[in-house]
Amino acid sequence: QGVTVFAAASLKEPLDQIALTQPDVTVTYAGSGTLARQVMAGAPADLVVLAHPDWMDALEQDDALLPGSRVDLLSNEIVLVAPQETPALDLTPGALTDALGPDGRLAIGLTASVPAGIYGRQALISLDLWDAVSNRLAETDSVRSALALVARGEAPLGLVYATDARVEPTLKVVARFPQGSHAPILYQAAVVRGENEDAAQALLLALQSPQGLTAFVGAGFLPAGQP
Amino acid sequence: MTLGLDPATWGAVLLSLRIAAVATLCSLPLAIAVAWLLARKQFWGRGLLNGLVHLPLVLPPVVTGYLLLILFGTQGPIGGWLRDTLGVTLAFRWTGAALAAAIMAFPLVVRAIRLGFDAVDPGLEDAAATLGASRTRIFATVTLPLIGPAVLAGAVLGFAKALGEFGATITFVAAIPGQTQTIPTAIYGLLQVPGSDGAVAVLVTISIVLALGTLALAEALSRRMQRRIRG
Amino acid sequence: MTLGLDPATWGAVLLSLRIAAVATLCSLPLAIAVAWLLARKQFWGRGLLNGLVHLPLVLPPVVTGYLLLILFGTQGPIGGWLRDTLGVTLAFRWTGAALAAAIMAFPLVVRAIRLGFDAVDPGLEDAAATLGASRTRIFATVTLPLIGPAVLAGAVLGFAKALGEFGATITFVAAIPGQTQTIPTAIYGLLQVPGSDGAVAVLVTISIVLALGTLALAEALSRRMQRRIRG
Amino acid sequence: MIDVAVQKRLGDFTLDAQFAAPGGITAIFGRSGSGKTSLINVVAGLLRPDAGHVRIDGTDLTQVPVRRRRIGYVFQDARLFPHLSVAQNLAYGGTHDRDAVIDMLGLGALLDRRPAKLSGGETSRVALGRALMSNPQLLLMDEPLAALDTPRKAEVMGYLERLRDRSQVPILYVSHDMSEVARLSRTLVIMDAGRVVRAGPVAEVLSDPQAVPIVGVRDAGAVLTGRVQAFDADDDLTQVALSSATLTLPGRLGALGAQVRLRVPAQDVILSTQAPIGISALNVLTCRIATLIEGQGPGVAVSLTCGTDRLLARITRRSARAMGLRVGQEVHAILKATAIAAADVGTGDAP
Amino acid sequence: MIDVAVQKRLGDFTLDAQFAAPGGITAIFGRSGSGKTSLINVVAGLLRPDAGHVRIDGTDLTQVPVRRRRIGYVFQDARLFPHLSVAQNLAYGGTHDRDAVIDMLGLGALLDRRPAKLSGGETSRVALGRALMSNPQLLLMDEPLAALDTPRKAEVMGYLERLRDRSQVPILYVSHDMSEVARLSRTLVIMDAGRVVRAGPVAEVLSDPQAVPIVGVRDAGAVLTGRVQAFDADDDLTQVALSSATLTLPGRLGALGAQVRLRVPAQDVILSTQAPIGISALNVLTCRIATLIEGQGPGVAVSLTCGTDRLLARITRRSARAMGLRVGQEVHAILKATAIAAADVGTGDAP
Ligand SMILES: Nc1ncnc2c1ncn2[C@@H]1O[C@H](COP(=O)(O)OP(=O)(O)OP(=O)(O)O)[C@@H](O)[C@H]1O
Ligand SMILES: Nc1ncnc2c1ncn2[C@@H]1O[C@H](COP(=O)(O)OP(=O)(O)OP(=O)(O)O)[C@@H](O)[C@H]1O
Ligand code: MOO
Ligand SMILES: [Mg+2]
Ligand SMILES: [Mg+2]
Repeated sequence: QGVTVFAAASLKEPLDQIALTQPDVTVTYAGSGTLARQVMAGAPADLVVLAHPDWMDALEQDDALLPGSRVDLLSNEIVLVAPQETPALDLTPGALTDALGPDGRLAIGLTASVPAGIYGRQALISLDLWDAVSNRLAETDSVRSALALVARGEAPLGLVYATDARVEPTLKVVARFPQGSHAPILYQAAVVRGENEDAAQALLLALQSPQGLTAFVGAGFLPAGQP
Repeated sequence: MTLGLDPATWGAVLLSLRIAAVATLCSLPLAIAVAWLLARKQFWGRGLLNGLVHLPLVLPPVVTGYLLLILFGTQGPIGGWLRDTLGVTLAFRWTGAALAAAIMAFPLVVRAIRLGFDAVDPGLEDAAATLGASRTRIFATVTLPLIGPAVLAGAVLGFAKALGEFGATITFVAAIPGQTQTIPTAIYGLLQVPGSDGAVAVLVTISIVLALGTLALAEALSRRMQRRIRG
Repeated sequence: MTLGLDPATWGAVLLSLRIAAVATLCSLPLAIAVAWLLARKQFWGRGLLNGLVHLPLVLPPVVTGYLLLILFGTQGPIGGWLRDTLGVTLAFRWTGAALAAAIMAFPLVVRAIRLGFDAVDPGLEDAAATLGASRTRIFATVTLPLIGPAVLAGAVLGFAKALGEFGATITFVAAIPGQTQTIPTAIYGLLQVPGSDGAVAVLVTISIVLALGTLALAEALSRRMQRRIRG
Repeated sequence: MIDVAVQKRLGDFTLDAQFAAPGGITAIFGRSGSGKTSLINVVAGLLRPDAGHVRIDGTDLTQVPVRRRRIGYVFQDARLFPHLSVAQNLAYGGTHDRDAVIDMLGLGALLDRRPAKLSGGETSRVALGRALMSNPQLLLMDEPLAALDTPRKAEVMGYLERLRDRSQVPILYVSHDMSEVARLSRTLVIMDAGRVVRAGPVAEVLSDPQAVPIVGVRDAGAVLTGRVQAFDADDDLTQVALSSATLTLPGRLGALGAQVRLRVPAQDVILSTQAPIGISALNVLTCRIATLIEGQGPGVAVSLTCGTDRLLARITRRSARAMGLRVGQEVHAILKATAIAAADVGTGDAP
Repeated sequence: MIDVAVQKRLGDFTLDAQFAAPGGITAIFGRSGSGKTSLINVVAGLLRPDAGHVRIDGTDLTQVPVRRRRIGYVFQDARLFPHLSVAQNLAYGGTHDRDAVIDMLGLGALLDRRPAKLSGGETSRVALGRALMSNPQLLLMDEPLAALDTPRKAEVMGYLERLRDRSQVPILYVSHDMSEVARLSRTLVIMDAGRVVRAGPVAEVLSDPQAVPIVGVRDAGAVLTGRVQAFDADDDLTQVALSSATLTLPGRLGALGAQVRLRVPAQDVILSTQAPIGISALNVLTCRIATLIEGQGPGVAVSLTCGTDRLLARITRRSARAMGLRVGQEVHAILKATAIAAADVGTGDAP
């Protein structure tokens, strides 16, 4: 019997690569919240990989996970992106508002619910930038949409993961948020209770193996616990 | 015969067609019945039924998806009952995708058919009754043929909506490749991958071609029906 | 008068209503025109127009949102033209949300109205012509009143869809409180947060109430129209 | 036996009609808007009466659903099924007497056509055919012949007469045309403003000089019943025996011994105090004046007894004066043979 | 002046009609399905002819769009706007002569009603009123009176006569009813199977014994034109001078000197070789037999010359033989005064 993985959508590229090297793995992608709710509703997932620990907590409370199988898998960085010609930016209120211009907006995932938005909000607050930009945000349902807004020139700045920033050749990273400015960005994985726990556990080990990590790192992710 | 598409994409296309077709055909009889009730009958709860039918239109699709998950999931009251008595599981199966598509399309189909009922001259049904036809026969031989174009219009709308349904589907049955991954959920997945614009374009083109094909077919059918009715 | 809702939610409710109303009302004339073309005219590109109209139904909403971004964004061909000549910006404005809602609702509205055109007896338009009425007058005084119920049905469908639209809207104009954050966006956000089911329930209830109210109003109006026409 | 007594409010209009009729064809006559269609809609069950009953041949139909009433209703507005061919429309309620009906109504060439492509008269013929082929126990006809040309009308009337005589189907027949009414019907029901103002045997109502204002000056007249006595094939003339005389009428009117009904409109009767000679009118009856009623206007209604037959004549007041007509006087009534031609001669069904 | 020559294929049916008419009312007569409605649809511009032209009073309408043709079309199927009240329907094309039209058609009480709540006759009256009130330059009427009762028919015919005389509007009038045709129209166009088989002045066509088979036995007859000479108020009788004699007719038929038209159906004329005496018929004309034509069946069509007037009589062959009728013989034609009553008397518009 094959293994079914429910994984955060942002992992699609490297996970698909790894899946090709494994026997009989099916990966299903969606937003972390959606996946978690589905697992709670009895989805046929054997392994979950989510983009935010909160939903992992919810799964654990629901007793849906194989105890002890939850691991920190990957980490990531949040950065500010802007069109190529934009100079690098200091993370100060003045520099930010200057870069936004009179009516430009900062594209960002929903700050209350999309993981990148949640981390971004924490960072902006801790760096005392929140008051300057909180009413200049354009919140989107996914990091991808935020990226698209900047790529299409609708927004002069976007707050996205470093992994996303790599893929738009027209954009460049103009600032990086220090790791301490927000809770650690953690992609966690766990085995779901069920008949396929062993195979899922094996796959999880494969993801954590050096070959597995190579694929993730190749896509711009950082190994977990490594700032 | 995969038209040069990779097997996964091709599978999503076939699955989408199957889901849309099943969703449309299976919901049609119920849609006709509901449209008839709403168009012709006054009863307690009529407004509520009308509201219920339209709900999937007003709610964000994700909410509909969650409601489906709660009701029809294996843990849900209806889902549990279906599993225990009929042995049918919907959640995370293509049948569930069809259910989601059908429910999302339902308001469109019902509305179109209801407009059809409103346009039928009751005098013709009276005439059939004087000729001794039972209610069933009147419905089958007079009303139904006369609302034919409206039913077709509803079916086309429903089919198109079912082909395009995304939010409720991905929430209720996820996007499991080969089992529940449809064209829209495949597009969604691709959108998450850097540099996959080409693949997205291919899938969008397929969607457009499917839509145009369906519409052309429906137009031809509809014209023939109209000609039958108008003479 | 916020019915005990917190101001942000209340703002989203009002905004949703405004966006849905503007989307419906502004797209109605165009929908009538397109429905008329599709129902009455044979021309080159008719099939294409029909396909184009239905596209938002078939494509995942996110794709429609991207396409809107490409076409109507400030850098897009239409968006740029609008900004340069009319001084109209859609990006991040409620007007953009209304555009997205209108486009997503368009196929539903057009279909309903088209069914209305199909049901009009051309003999009545002929009769008006013999009485000296110009084409415009015939349209305004005979055709339009007769398709009234269909237009209303289309408007209701469109309004409901516009109230529920989420995917294309958030992709095109993001969620900006007071400008583009509608009920569905708020619900979507809440759904992504563990343990926010109570807040979701409130918003869903509001949606349902809005839908029921709209439908009840529309039913009453429709019955009056039907009575006018049927006598 | 038809027994109808119904009340129904429709907006400002109130239908409050009752009548009884012995069967055969009952004509419902009345001005536009007098409630004829409403009345037969109640009989059909399409309009639910506020009060009252509808009984046909002893069966109370009031609570019977429409489809079980076994009626054939020829609607004033045809109501053909637009999506069915003529053949399918015809067969919808049954295929009773199919070929004869198709033949009589000249529908043979139209069978594959859809209703939208029919002319006005063709439409009403198909509607008529559809009702007839359903083999009804009660036929309701709302001006079924209004859109037909004269020769077709005559054919259909012949068919209805045969239907009435052969199958005993009671028929309610709405018409504005008194020659149809007089020829076909046994009972005449006259409606006005929702009420029945006169009902009775046709011959009686039409030849009642008192009824002239209700029936209308041009439509009043006697209906005589006679028996075919001889047929002269050379001259194509039929001899019909009345109680007091024998009439010679054009055409073959029926088998020997058959009963025929003749409508003699009051305005077509010429009176003469002397027996006329050298005249082309073949029929002269010797009668006695029963009543003389001066109406408004130039006319005088003269009711005559000729044997046991009753005749009504309408002549000018001036002539009446010049001829010195008075009750009890013997006069000669001149009827022109050709005036009582095919259309006014019906068969059987003595009132 | 109406000049129509059109061809049009409709499925299996081919319309190929041409006729010219001098104006006034042109009646189009023909069996059901003969192409009457199709013909006037072409004239209205609702049916595009495959070839041909339509010219009215010298203007070529063939390429003129429907709404500029200034036609008033009374459709066979009414076509009232269902969403408008009767008043709004009436006013849709204009409010010409509004009060008179509403009054004549008895529409006063219906103005606020919607078409769905009208009876059959009411519907056709509103359709008629709507066309009349649009003040058309050409009136097309497709069996406009078929659903009306006799008194209403007479009123409408009076109105049409006044309209024709006052405003010179040419009228194309489709009808199955020859008494309407004879009374109203100047030209008669007879159609059969899509073609015009006879067209000409009404009096000529109807009194042509050769045309009897086309017109129909019961409908053939003369149309006489006379002038009002005197009115006797006491007896309510009008004297009308013809070329050879003076007729006495019931009712007031017009002002002194006014022209009137009288339809005298062939079957209502009695011939006598001797001058009749003591008879109620007030009108006896002395005529000479012009032709004697034996048709099929029992009848003989006798065409008579009375002064410059022409009369047609239809009598039985047996009578003709008994009376020894032959061409050139002098006979007395007896016309019953009351038979030529209101409905058959028209005014003006000499053919
Ligand atoms: N669209 C059509 N296609 C085919 N045949 C048609 C069409 N329209 C009319 N016809 C046929 O053409 C013939 C003439 O029709 P039309 O309506 O002109 O007759 P009409 O003289 O007005 O008859 P009526 O007195 O019954 O109204 C009919 O036999 C009819 O069936
Ligand atoms: N639903 C209704 N509401 C109000 N008035 C109505 C309704 N239906 C019919 N009437 C009126 O009732 C009267 C009788 O109508 P009905 O159709 O029975 O007349 P009718 O005798 O058949 O006339 P016609 O010879 O013109 O067909 C008419 O004046 C009509 O306007
Ligand atoms: O109702 Mo949607 O926004 O097309 O899935
Ligand atoms: Mg009626
Ligand atoms: Mg016709």
